[in-house]
Amino acid sequence: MKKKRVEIRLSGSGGQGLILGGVILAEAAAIYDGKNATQSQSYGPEARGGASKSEVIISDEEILFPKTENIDVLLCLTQQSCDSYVCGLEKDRLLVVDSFYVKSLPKDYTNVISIPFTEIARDEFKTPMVVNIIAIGAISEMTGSVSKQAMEKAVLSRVPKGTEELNKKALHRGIELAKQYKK
Amino acid sequence: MKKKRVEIRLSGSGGQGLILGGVILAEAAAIYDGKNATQSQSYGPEARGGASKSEVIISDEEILFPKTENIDVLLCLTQQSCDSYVCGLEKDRLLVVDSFYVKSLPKDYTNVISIPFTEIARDEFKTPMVVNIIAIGAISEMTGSVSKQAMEKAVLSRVPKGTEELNKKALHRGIELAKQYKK
Amino acid sequence: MIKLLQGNEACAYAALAAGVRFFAGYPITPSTEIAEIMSMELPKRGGKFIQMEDELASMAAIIGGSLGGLKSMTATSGPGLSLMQENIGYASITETPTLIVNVQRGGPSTGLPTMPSQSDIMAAKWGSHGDHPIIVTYPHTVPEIYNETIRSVYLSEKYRVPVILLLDEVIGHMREKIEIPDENTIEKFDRKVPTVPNDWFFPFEGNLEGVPPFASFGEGYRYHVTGLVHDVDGFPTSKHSQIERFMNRLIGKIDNNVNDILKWEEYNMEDAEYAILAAGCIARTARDTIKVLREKGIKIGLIRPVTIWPFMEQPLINATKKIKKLFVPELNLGMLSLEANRVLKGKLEVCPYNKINGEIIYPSELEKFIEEEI
Amino acid sequence: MIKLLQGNEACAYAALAAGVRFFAGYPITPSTEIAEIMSMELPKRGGKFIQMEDELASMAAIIGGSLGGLKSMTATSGPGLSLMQENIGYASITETPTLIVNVQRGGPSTGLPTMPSQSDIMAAKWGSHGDHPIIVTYPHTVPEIYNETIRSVYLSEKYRVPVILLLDEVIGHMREKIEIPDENTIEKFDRKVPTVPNDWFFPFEGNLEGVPPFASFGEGYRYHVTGLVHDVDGFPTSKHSQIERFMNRLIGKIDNNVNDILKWEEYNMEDAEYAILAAGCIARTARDTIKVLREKGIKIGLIRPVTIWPFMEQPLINATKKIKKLFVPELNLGMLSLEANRVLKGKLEVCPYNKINGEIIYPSELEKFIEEEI
Amino acid sequence: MGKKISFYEKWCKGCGICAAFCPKKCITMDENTNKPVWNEDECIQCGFCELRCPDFAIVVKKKGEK
Amino acid sequence: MGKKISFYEKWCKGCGICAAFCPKKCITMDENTNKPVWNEDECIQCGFCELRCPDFAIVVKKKGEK
Amino acid sequence: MIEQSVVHKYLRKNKKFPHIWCPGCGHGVIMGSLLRAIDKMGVDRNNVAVISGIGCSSRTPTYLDFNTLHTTHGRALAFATGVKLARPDMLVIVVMGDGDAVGIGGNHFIHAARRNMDLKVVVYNNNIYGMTGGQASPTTPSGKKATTARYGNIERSFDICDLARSTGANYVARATSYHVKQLENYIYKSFNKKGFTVVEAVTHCPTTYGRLNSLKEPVAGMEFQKNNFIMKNLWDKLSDEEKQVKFPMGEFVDVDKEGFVTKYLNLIESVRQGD
Amino acid sequence: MIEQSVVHKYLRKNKKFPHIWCPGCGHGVIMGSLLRAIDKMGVDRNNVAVISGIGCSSRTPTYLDFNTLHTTHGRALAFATGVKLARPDMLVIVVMGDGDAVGIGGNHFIHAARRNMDLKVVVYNNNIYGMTGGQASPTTPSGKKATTARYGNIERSFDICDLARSTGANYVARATSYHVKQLENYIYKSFNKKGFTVVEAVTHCPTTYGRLNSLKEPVAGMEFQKNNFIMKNLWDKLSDEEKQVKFPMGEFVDVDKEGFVTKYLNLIESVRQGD
Ligand SMILES: Cc1ncc(C[n+]2csc(CCOP(=O)(O)OP(=O)(O)O)c2C)c(N)n1
Ligand SMILES: Cc1ncc(C[n+]2csc(CCOP(=O)(O)OP(=O)(O)O)c2C)c(N)n1
Ligand code: SF4
Ligand code: SF4
Ligand code: SF4
Ligand code: SF4
Repeated sequence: MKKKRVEIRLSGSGGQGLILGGVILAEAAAIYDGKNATQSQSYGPEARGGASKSEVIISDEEILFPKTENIDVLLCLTQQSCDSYVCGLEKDRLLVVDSFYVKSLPKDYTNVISIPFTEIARDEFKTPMVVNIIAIGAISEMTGSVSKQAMEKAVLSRVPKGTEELNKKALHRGIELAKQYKK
Repeated sequence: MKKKRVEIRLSGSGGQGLILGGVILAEAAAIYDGKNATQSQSYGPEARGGASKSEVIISDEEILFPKTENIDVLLCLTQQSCDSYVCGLEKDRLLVVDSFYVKSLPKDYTNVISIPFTEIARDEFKTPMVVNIIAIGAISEMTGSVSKQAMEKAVLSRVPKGTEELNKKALHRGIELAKQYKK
Repeated sequence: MIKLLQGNEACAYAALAAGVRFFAGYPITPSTEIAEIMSMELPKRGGKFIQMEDELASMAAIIGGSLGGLKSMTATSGPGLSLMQENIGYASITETPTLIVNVQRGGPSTGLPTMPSQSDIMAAKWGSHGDHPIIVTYPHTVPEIYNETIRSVYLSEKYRVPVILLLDEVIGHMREKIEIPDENTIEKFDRKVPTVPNDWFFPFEGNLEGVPPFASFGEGYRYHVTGLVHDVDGFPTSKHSQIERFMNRLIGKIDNNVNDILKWEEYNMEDAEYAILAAGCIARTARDTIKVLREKGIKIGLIRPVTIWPFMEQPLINATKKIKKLFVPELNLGMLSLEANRVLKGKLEVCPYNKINGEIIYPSELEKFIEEEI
Repeated sequence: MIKLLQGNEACAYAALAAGVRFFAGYPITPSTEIAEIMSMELPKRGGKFIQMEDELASMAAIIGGSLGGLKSMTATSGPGLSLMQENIGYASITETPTLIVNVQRGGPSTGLPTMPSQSDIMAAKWGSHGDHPIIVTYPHTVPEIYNETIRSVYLSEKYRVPVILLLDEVIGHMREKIEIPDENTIEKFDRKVPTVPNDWFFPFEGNLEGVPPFASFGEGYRYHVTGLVHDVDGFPTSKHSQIERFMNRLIGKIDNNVNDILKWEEYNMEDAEYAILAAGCIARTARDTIKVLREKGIKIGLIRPVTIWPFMEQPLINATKKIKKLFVPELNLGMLSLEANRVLKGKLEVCPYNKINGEIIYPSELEKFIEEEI
Repeated sequence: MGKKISFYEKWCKGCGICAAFCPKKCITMDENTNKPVWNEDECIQCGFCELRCPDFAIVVKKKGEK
Repeated sequence: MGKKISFYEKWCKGCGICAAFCPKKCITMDENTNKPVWNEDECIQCGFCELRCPDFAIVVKKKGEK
Repeated sequence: MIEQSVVHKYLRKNKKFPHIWCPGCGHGVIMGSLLRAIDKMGVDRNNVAVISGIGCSSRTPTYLDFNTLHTTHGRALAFATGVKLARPDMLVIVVMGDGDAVGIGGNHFIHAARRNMDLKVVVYNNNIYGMTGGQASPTTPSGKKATTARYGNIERSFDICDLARSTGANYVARATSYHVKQLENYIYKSFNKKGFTVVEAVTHCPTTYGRLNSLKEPVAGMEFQKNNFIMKNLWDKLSDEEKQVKFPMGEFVDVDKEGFVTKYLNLIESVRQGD
Repeated sequence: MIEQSVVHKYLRKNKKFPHIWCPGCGHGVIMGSLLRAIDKMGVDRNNVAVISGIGCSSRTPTYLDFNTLHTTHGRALAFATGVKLARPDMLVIVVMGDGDAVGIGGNHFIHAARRNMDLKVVVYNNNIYGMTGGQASPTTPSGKKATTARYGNIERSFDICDLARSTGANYVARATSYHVKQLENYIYKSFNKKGFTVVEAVTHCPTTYGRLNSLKEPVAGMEFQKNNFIMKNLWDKLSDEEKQVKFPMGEFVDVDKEGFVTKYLNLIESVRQGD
């Protein structure tokens, strides 16, 4: 997947850290890889407690139109977010879901990868806190839009002090997962 | 003085009842003589306690431009009002002043009548309250723009109950004064 | 009955005759007489008057009163109008009939509280944030104030829209002769009420004219009213299609009924080569000026908007087809002239004459201006 | 330093870099981040932050702060803007430099609090009652928000006028790459202060540009500030000649310096046969659209106002001399298009494209619209 | 649900308030679903879980009702 | 004016407050001019007329001052 | 069969649920108490209006099957004044957040109290601006954190009940979302009175106030109420130090001064009789 | 030679006199007391700001040779808050009418008190809207007449001092234009305190309130004050009936809670020291 403009939508529930995930992805691309990137998210009372989304656009060129128009990858960490946000995704584009929370997959999508992010976080890292980092690790690798080094720097600059190693590991675990699940 | 449009400015201090005086003049013309008439007055903090004015336009035709443009008669019951409002009067137009309060007459005016309204009110009527009625009686007669009958009806419909006779007398005294002082 | 009334008095008595039974307001020169009269007269008719703590609250209260079923109004002047803007937008989006009388004085800010000005024309249309429907009317004589007050109440009820009645300080405070019609001869109009039971009722579904029937609170229709964009059922929506449908109806209500809403007058336009576009007190100046100019052989006429918003686009185009130049005298820095320029698209020259020194325009100066420009 | 910042963040940091040391505000979506950052950052720089009880008070407080000598700002959104209008007029008439950031959301009223809209363009200019001077700027990217915030503070101080910085929700809430200049490289500008002793000082006498020098409170010039129309000495006047002189200078300050105040950009206009007029986030849509259309061989360019009020009259006329049609896409029911029509006086056709469903305009739809209209 | 409690699962947001303040501690939150589960035998039908549920997801039958 | 009182006649609006509340009743209002007149002999220079004059038209010399 | 409670009778169930409030937000608890109090009144629901401003709490009317009005931020009482004057027989209930009621809306609050306007106010006090994400409100305690008071709030806070009392309300009471039966009872009592009445319903916002002040779990917010709110008569007996950390609840005012509506209706009577 | 009083030193004499107030209006009396209190302070007049809203009383700054600011109706305290925060060392005096202060401006009043904002407030309370010609104000007593209350005011009135006290002012006192020495003294005392202070200066408006309520002569208004305002300690001892017709004056609050400005300056200190 090598494109000038890559559009990524990360979705899940309020507490899963996907806004930070999006920011890290975008910072990796924009600050550390020297590309252009934007990040935006859903706001408003309707988002409260329910499904939330974070969108990242990465491009070699100047990013003008500021919203996603042709999403390349959609990540869904919960069933509700999958139901709410899948509509923006063309049927042949990449849909990545959490295998634990998303049981009923939307119909007709031809390019779906189901990965046990939640279970890996719980079982291997003993904390649900890293699920976002694992997920963006996987996404960054799948889209090939950001370098590993940039991702690492971005993660380290953003996560709370004392959790650097843990998150670095989580990032690499995500990258690995991407390779493993790549079709 | 027989004109289609007659413009009258009544001026004095706040408490002298000249707004009511103007209203009576205008009502006499508009309601009882079947002409057209407008009345307006000065508003605002600058008027507070100081000079106040009330303007009446009487016309056989529809009154469009709502302000005085060529004043025919100016009445001044105080020196301050005379100083403030004489500027709107052409030098050859009629200036009527109270002989008690207005001692220093503006220069170059060729048509000035000085009448002891205040003294007459005090001496003959034992109340300063009727000074406005005496004055408009005189003015109505001088301009010839309103009929005596109309003035009488208008006065009676506006003055407080119990003072009808007094005010009627005052009106007639004013009309008489006009004849007496006419040049 | 023939009377000599101030413009503000005529407005108050006309509102009463039109059936206004609720007034909430806050005093401000030069509109205060309206509140004062309403405070005296409303209780006599079983209506309610309340002096609120400020203009924000006054506008809010009359929306509440209107939803409660009473024809409702307030009166204010520039600074108060600015304070009402948020809730005027609320009346627009909730489609609550309300009459706001704005007796103009010199702005900006406290400005010239006792002097005439026409500088709220734009604020009346654009003052509240966001696209919103509004009707603005602008009479020029005391008798017309009477009639336009009644028509404004009527338009507001018919289209469920706030109506701003603009007055000029000069006329608000001037006594003029007026023949007051017998209250019984004044056309009665009542809100269109729903004819379906509660369960079937969509409170914000337009009729043919785009206007929903109006159920007052307490009459068995328990619906929801909100300043959020809402769907036909009254509940907030974030669906783009519903938002679009709603906004189109909201604005369309006015746009699609301009013919019914617009009112204007033409004087001496039959053979005119030149025309004046003027409203309110300046239209009076203009008519006196026209008399003089015509005597001098200049064929000039007057176009006078009575409904000032929506603007008389098509009528102005039609009326000026044969006109060489349009003069636009105003007591502001150019508001009607901007509209004229926009609408006429360069088809004829628009000559603004703006006066902002706190005085109204004299016929003599307008005459001079026009003669020089011709 | 390269960063990824939200538009709102860029605005706050730019204000700090421009020397803003006083912020008074009231939270409202989608502007709140600006207040939140200022509350954190101002004390670090010895500046003052206060959350006021409402937007009326916020606007009032920053005028006070500015008179006290601090560069001052507030941030709000539609409903708050409506509430500030009275005091915005006060800042205009007292010539008090103030920056009002208005992050637009869908109106009218509470409207669509979290959705993009450009429907406050008119309210920004005309919202406050009475004729009043105002400057409105409208950036379209995060880096430009940074620069325009600084320029807005500068304009406001230079011309002693309130400046409204309009933002789009989309950009206010979007993170984008920005290279933040070293604070030391940012041009320092300070108020022009009087150079005469107190006795000789006429606080409201303009310099060559029509702007009076500014003495902050407490610096020895004990003058009077009022929202009434006043003479050069600062005291209220009701003399027509003084009123006229004052109003002419007040408005002239802006009118006579448009060349300094105006800013706009043209893209691909060199050979263009068609043009798009668009501001803010929609200018971004337009540029993407232009790319595609140009690939298809359609010669089309973009004219983008950065200073939106005063409107770029002459530049628009110049830029469109060879243009066949002007497309005006906006997230409102037509505001820039009204201006374009007015200014261009029928010289070319103006095609508005208005979207009011809470979504921004997609390049694909704009492309389709333009292709159909050509 | 059982005889004493009606539970609108769809409305429940899993806040845990019902469980925390049940005087008989007869409500537990299911780890997987994050929804309350009642031990109805212990329940004295005091009604507090209904009154304090912010989401109107609980109806406690009145004592004696079936 | 005399030794005890300075009076700015131009600022006086003739309200009569000075006269009404003078503890020594040594001020009277002139019928014709409607302005106060002092009987300075009676005046004890208490200063109240100055303090209560709404128009700053009176200055009472301090006792002992000349 | 799934049972319904009295509360469910009044909900716009099919359209609007689950509501938008966050998991564990106390606003739902207050709304329940409010509905039970209305139910006890036994009034025709066509004759009940529920009016709010803007905020999370102000979403209440959306969910309720009465005449409902969601107005502008801070102005609910002014709108309600109009409704009440137009419909003097209607039970007009006004629900507001703390920011809505005594922040931006403070002037309407004190004037409605002064006029003794016949409105039944329930203030959902979560000590913060919830809807906009946690800025300080006029009831945020000194020292507590908010997104516009990251260094700790340096302002003092209003005591809503005291403000209502000192400006003239006929009935003033406070309870919490934990003390749900008292809350219902006070609301019910206020509905039975004429004139201006205020019930302050102390509640918790786990999402904003909680997150910033170590009360992130909904349960923690209610625990706090349970442990720190005590009945007024007991609170009065506390030492001054204890009074700093505990909060009184109960009924603070219960008088029967004539309200504006009664007086106005009398005025109409007397004017019409021509005296 | 014509003598000058201390008051004349501070007047913009050549430009602005005689002032616009009506003959006998009490506003001038209060302005005199205010100036004597400022004079006693012995401060540099460049370091004094006098700020007002809109109304007859609010014309005060026009006449005074300080930094003067005549703002919008009701908002003086909000403007003054900005000035004070920009110039913490300045003596910032705010003069307002009753309508300005607690009518349209009520919210700013209670919030400035709550924040204990370091502003020195003098309210010229003439119980009416003077400037606009005599409409009822929130301090017009029940039963009294106004041009919007021709049948007698049915609303209750605010006690400005009590409102200031209950919302947190550091100093609160009341005197009248008759009791001119006390007035000056209270104003002076308030200037020496930090935090929010309020002096209610009861005055009379012969032109509007007086005309409508049989106190048309200026002297009558002052007579009323003389006969009906008595010191608080004496008033407290009156019977309930007497309390209905007499009014207390004196000092109601005199405490020293830390004000907003001090707290904010401390905050800056501590943030800059990085703790
Ligand atoms: C005029 C205006 N200013 C600001 C806002 C933004 N706003 C919406 S809700 C709110 C505060 C809500 O706080 P509160 O009233 O305490 O209710 P809560 O959300 O905490 O229940 C604010 C500031 C607005 N809608 N309108
Ligand atoms: C927003 C706004 N509303 C109304 C007015 C009109 N207005 C000017 S002064 C005033 C009331 C003045 O009364 P008060 O504050 O008691 O002072 P006083 O004139 O009695 O000294 C009013 C209502 C205004 N200037 N601005
Ligand atoms: S209190 Fe209600 S919402 Fe919370 S867990 Fe229990 S049933 Fe669910
Ligand atoms: S009704 Fe009472 S005892 Fe039974 S589960 Fe609910 S809270 Fe527990
Ligand atoms: S933000 Fe707070 S007040 Fe708003 S719904 Fe969530 S928990 Fe409740
Ligand atoms: S109207 Fe009243 S308050 Fe105003 S100046 Fe005259 S007497 Fe004083």
